[in-house]
Amino acid sequence: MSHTLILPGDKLPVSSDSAVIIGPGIHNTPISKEIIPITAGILQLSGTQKTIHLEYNSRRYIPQVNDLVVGVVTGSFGDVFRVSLSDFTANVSLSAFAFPNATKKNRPNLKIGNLVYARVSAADPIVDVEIECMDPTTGKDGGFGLLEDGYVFTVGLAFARSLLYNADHAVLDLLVKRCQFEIAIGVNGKIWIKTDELKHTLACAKAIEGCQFVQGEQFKDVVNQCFKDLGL
Amino acid sequence: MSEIEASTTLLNRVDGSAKLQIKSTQIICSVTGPIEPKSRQELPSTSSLSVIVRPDVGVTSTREKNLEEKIRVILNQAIAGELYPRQNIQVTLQILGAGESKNYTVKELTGMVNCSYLALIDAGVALRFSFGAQCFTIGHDDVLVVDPTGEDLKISKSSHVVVYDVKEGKVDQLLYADSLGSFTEEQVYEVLGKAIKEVEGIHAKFREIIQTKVEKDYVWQF
Amino acid sequence: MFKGIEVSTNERQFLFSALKSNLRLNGRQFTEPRTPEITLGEEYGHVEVRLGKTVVVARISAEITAPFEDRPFEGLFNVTTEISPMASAIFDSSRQSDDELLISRAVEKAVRRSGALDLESLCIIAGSKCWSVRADLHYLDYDGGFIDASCIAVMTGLLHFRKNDVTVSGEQVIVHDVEEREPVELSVLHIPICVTFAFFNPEDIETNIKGDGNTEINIVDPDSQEEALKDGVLTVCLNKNREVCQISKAGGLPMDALTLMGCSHKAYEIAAKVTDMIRAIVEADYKKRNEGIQYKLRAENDR
Amino acid sequence: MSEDSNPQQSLKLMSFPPSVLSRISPEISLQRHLSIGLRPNLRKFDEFRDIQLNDGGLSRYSANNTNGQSDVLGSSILRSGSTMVVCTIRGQIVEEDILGEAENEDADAINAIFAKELQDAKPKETLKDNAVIYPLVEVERGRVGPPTDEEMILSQRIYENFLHSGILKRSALKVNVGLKSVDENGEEQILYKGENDQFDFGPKRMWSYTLSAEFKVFSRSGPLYELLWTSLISALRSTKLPHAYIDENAADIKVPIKMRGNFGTVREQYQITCDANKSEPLSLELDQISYGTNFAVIDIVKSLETTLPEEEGEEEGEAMDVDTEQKSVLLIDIEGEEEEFCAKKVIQVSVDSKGESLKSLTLSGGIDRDSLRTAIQLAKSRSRVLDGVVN
Repeated sequence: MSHTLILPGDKLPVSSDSAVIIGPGIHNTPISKEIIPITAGILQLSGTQKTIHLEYNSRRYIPQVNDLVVGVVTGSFGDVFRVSLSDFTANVSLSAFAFPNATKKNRPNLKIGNLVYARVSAADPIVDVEIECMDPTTGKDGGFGLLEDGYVFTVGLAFARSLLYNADHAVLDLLVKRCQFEIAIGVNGKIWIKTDELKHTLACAKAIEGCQFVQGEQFKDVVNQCFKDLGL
Repeated sequence: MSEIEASTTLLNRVDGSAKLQIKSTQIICSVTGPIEPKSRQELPSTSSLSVIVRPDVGVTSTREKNLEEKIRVILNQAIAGELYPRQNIQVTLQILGAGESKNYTVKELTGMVNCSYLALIDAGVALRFSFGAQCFTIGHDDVLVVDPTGEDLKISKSSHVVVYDVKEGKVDQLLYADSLGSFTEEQVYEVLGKAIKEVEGIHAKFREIIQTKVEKDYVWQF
Repeated sequence: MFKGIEVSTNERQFLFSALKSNLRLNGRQFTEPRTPEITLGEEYGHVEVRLGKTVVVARISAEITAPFEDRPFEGLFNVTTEISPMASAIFDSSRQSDDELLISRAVEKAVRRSGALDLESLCIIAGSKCWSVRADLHYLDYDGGFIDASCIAVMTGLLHFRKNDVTVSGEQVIVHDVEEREPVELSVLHIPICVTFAFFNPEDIETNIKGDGNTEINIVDPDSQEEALKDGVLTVCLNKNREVCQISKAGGLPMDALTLMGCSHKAYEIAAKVTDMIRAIVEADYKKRNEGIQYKLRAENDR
Repeated sequence: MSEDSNPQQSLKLMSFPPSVLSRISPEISLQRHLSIGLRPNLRKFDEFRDIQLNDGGLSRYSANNTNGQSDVLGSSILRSGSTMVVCTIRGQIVEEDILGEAENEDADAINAIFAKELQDAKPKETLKDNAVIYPLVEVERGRVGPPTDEEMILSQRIYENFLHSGILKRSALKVNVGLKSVDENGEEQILYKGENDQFDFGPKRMWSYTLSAEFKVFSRSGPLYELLWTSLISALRSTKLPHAYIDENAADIKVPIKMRGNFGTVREQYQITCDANKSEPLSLELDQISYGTNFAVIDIVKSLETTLPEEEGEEEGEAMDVDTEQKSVLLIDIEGEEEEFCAKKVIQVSVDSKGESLKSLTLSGGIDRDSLRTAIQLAKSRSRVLDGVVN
């Protein structure tokens, strides 16, 4: 991975004639049709230069289709639940029918304050964002749905992405060695974790939170310290 | 070149923050957004921008309102608002040290523009380009002073703030300029010309600061 | 309680079960406050107080004005506590929320109405000239304990602040520049310190009426998470002379008198420690400044 | 959802009368006008609005004043296009603080110690002698309420520019306090310094006027700053300051008081009365007077003509790219909704009355050097013209 830092206004190594797929941090301006970087991040080019995006950390989550998210139910209107994905942003919609086997009679029983793990199914900035709690290809739950008990906490978005998309992330590997846990990682920065014991849950949460501020080789120390602090 | 000291990601409850010190002027800036706007702020096709300026000493007055408007004009040009329709971006600027008397606003304005650039970057708010600001005074002896002190301002004949946008490390367009006092047309061109190098220098400094920030953000990768 | 922030039931229940097993999520003991980090600025009366992640800055300033007509012998002292969205977007800039109002009132009562600053010493010419001292509080980051941190910041600021020396000759008031005459300190009569407690009732709301089975939990110096989930709050403001200046308990869980006494005793220990800390820091800074001056004078003489 | 119908088919072409279009899509309306060499207000690109000025007869000193008891010291009424600005100047007498700076013995002692440092005498502060004025702007909008952001910003800009302009010196606001006394014959007499050499009355206190300027704007139709400034200059030029005196009988009274165990004396405030007859014109630094002009730089989008409406342009990106060669025009004296809304590039410049030295300059939105040069030239000649109108 190359470490080219790009700032807004910098030139991108793409030619405007060839087709290119742009990702986060890159914008195609509406009038002049230029491809420009719109934030500061590390340049990510695919080998063939067909895709380009910037890797950058932020705290404000902006929904994109197919994102996996953890949200809090804040209310329900008719057949739609309102769900908060991050503080101060508009709530998103979760249809009561966007659950496996849901019918008019068989409504999912969600209460205000419940946590759900869901997938973003529509994310047009002009209209309400929609999420759903099932795998659209199979109609099964696919791991989505209500998250019971456990603890939820927040990390930086870049760290959440790396936890979610690296199945063998060093932090999770270290935690597995200490205890068994269930985890749901949302790219909106919210992470839900549940173990059999309260202290384990807390230790895991603190460890994950702590690891985003240290180098990879220190993960082990952070995890050990978090367990030690709780007398584990 | 002015001695800028700055750091980012200091505050925990906002999406982006930066603190900046140029001489005795010290500013801290926070950015929250895009968030849900109040209904009166909502714009159908672009983001709305609310700027709050708070003085270090004393109550908020029309002086701060005027500064808010100037900053809003500058930041609105830079933020790619079309990406966040019906959303609000909240920029709060707290002056911790003014570095100039209440009769002037040049050092504060310069510091606030530079500080808000870093905070917007930290928050990941989409910007069309980078930008930077520098201030100048011209004394009664017609000598141009770059990045004046509060004392320089007091004895100056005119004061100037210049904001340029920066593309590919080079100054591209004049975003904003504000001059007050008594000065000639030639002096305006002199200031505008001199500011090009200054802003490019400031931008290079910002690149270093942002490099540090990105390294810190991704520390767990190394 | 805070607008815009949604707390999940999971988080609430987890916190409650942790408290039941004698555990705070931030790793502190129930009676363990955060130690304030106090930094003094270059200018007199510029103080930054950090309480965990909470950051509060106080700026003290003074100017000469006319006193109130009905109080010709007294100077003026004002505290501004406007919380900007910088601390958190829960603090709306255009409208003061109830939480913000409670914080403002508590700080006002603690430092102004408790008579911490000797107003009569601010009088220059009775009825026509006096000092007006203002404390501007800037809330930069929020993680609970705004009242406690504000109080420490203002009191440290008042102790640290020096106002210009003045000479009264007849009807004229001559203000001496700092370069010309050593500025003078304010007359601070006592140092009120606020300590906040949060109460939790981990049982059902219905078991609110207490008897022997009182399972209520109280903790010192709640952080933002604990503040958001608390069932009741108590702020005790007292000084090192064991004088209680203010007790503020706005709604929430009812509490019995013994708990109140217990909290006050705990608060005293904390206040005494913080007071010593403030004094030490201000003194150290004063010493450092004086050394600087002496060094400067000596350098002048050598030439 | 989109499978049901093709949205393209249901699009119908709509047409609007110009007055409606200007509100729905000011950009298109403006571009259409500019493309035929006209502005929406039918002025030429470099044509100013006429300005008419008079003193409105509101001041107590104006020739056709109908209200002798008015507390207004100076006034002006400005008409420009459909906009009307009423500016009134009021005054107040306040006691001046004598603080610092005053000579004293300590200073001498310290001077001796730090003689070297003081040798490089501090250069004079530019703003030290400049007086301020307290503006209050009110733009009539058919309802009452707290001041809008625009009103506050205008007030602040006038305040700042006035302070930095040096049009009014603090010395011009000093009150020459007279003394009212009763002579042997029982006749009242008011003595002023300068009128009588023997006159030697003087409390050590000093008084001066503070002036406030109140602006009322009717039917706003564009940026206001320049109009307000011109009306202020005109009102100040008509302003007269009344003489003021102290009644001999009321002067210097000490009142002992006791309060809460404290003893002391409270000095009675002097009763200052304004002379109903005598006044002096406010002395202004005429060569510092300046006038402002605003300009908008509007980019002409040629392709707009061919690819209307906008949305189509978005759909067929090709069409937009064909002809986007942009040319910009400089519009003088922004007026009307379309111009104000579309003016993202604005030049505001104040030039002194001789058309030489610049007093303030604000550029926003990517101004090119050529437009700036032209704008400054035009502003200079405009300033000379306005000076003629004000005089």
